[in-house]
Amino acid sequence: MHVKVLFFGATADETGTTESTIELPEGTRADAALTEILDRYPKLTASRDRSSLLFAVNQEYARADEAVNEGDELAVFTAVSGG
Amino acid sequence: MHVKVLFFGATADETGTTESTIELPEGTRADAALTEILDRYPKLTASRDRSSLLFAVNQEYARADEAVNEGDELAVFTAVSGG
Amino acid sequence: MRLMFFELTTEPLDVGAIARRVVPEECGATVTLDGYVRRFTKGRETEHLVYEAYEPMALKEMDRLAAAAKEKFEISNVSIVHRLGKLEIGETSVVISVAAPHRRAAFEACEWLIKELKRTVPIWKKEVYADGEVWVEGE
Amino acid sequence: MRLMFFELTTEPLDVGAIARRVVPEECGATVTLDGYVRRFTKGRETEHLVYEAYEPMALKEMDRLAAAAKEKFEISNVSIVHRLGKLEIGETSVVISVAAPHRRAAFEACEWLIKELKRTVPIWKKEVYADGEVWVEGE
Repeated sequence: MHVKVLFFGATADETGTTESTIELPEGTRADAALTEILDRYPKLTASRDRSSLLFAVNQEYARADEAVNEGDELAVFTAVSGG
Repeated sequence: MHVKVLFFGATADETGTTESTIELPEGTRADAALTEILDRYPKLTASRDRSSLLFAVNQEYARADEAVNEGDELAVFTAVSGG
Repeated sequence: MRLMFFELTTEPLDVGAIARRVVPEECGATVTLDGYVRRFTKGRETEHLVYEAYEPMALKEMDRLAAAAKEKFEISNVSIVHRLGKLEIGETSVVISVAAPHRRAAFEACEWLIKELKRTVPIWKKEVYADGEVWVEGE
Repeated sequence: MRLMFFELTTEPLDVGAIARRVVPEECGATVTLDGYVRRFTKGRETEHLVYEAYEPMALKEMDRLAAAAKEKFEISNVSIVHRLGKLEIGETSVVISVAAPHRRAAFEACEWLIKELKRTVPIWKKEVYADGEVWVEGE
């Protein structure tokens, strides 16, 4: 299946893109989807721990075991700094 | 000695004046000055206790034993309701 | 930059401009309390309000409160403006704006200042109804 | 009257107008948090800031936070506006305004909302210095 992956701010700079489409095996869970994204973009964890990245599926913070489906909108970003 | 007495809002309505000059014996303390004012304007305590009135000498809340001097500016008013 | 502003005015209040005045370069947040005229008080409909102040004493009290707030809380600047005269429903009667390096102190100081203003600053509110009017006595 | 306002905008923010929007007839007070661009962060001089958001998710999160605040606190209305794009020193970046029948709840809810906004709403700040720039990572 194919999903869209969005990057913002620091993660957009590090991946060199704000939006990418990737292929994942059917039945992939959020945690495994993030692993796949981090494998593809090693700069994201070059200078920070994976645990400091935030991961959203369809515009909501994702639980690790959440199902990811065809056409979903994923997003990987650093701890927010608005305000 | 002579002092000026100011009234505001409800106390101005009740006394029918916003400013009055009264004579007090030399050495009068704040508490006695207020007694004198209330004797002169009985409407001020017609529908409320004396303790609910506030009393200022020279634009500061007065202590009961505070000295009052010639030319001082006294003020009698109800609990404030700004905001 | 002046650190404290106190004002009594019969002109309409611009909340944003008042908040902006207290912003120093080292601060990141301003907390502003904006009080305004309610249409209903205890179920009775207000036509308009009139505020009156013992002006010189009110300004002294506001100054004293702001100085006390600076002692109690880690804040930089304070602005307190109260409107006087006739106010229509929905108009702003009081604005208290506090700037601080950390927002916790700004929230605490702003809340303390409005509580104390309502307790000690000599300003009175007259509520005018369709069929009468009353000077409100504080608690 | 709409009860909740959430907005992301590249236009300058008018704090007073934002506070005014959340005023219902039964409420007597609004508490407003106004955050703005500091010149100095940890001693380093900022030239300007750039804010970026994951816009649809940020609006959803703001909506979720306001709904949670209405559950937790006795408040009537909430307005949350965050500016995006380039901001000069001293410009307002965020305004959170809360109206409530009793001011205590407005203070509590406003403070809770800014804390949660800084923790969960997907907006990022880039600090631009004379000699470089950095995306700020939250805590």
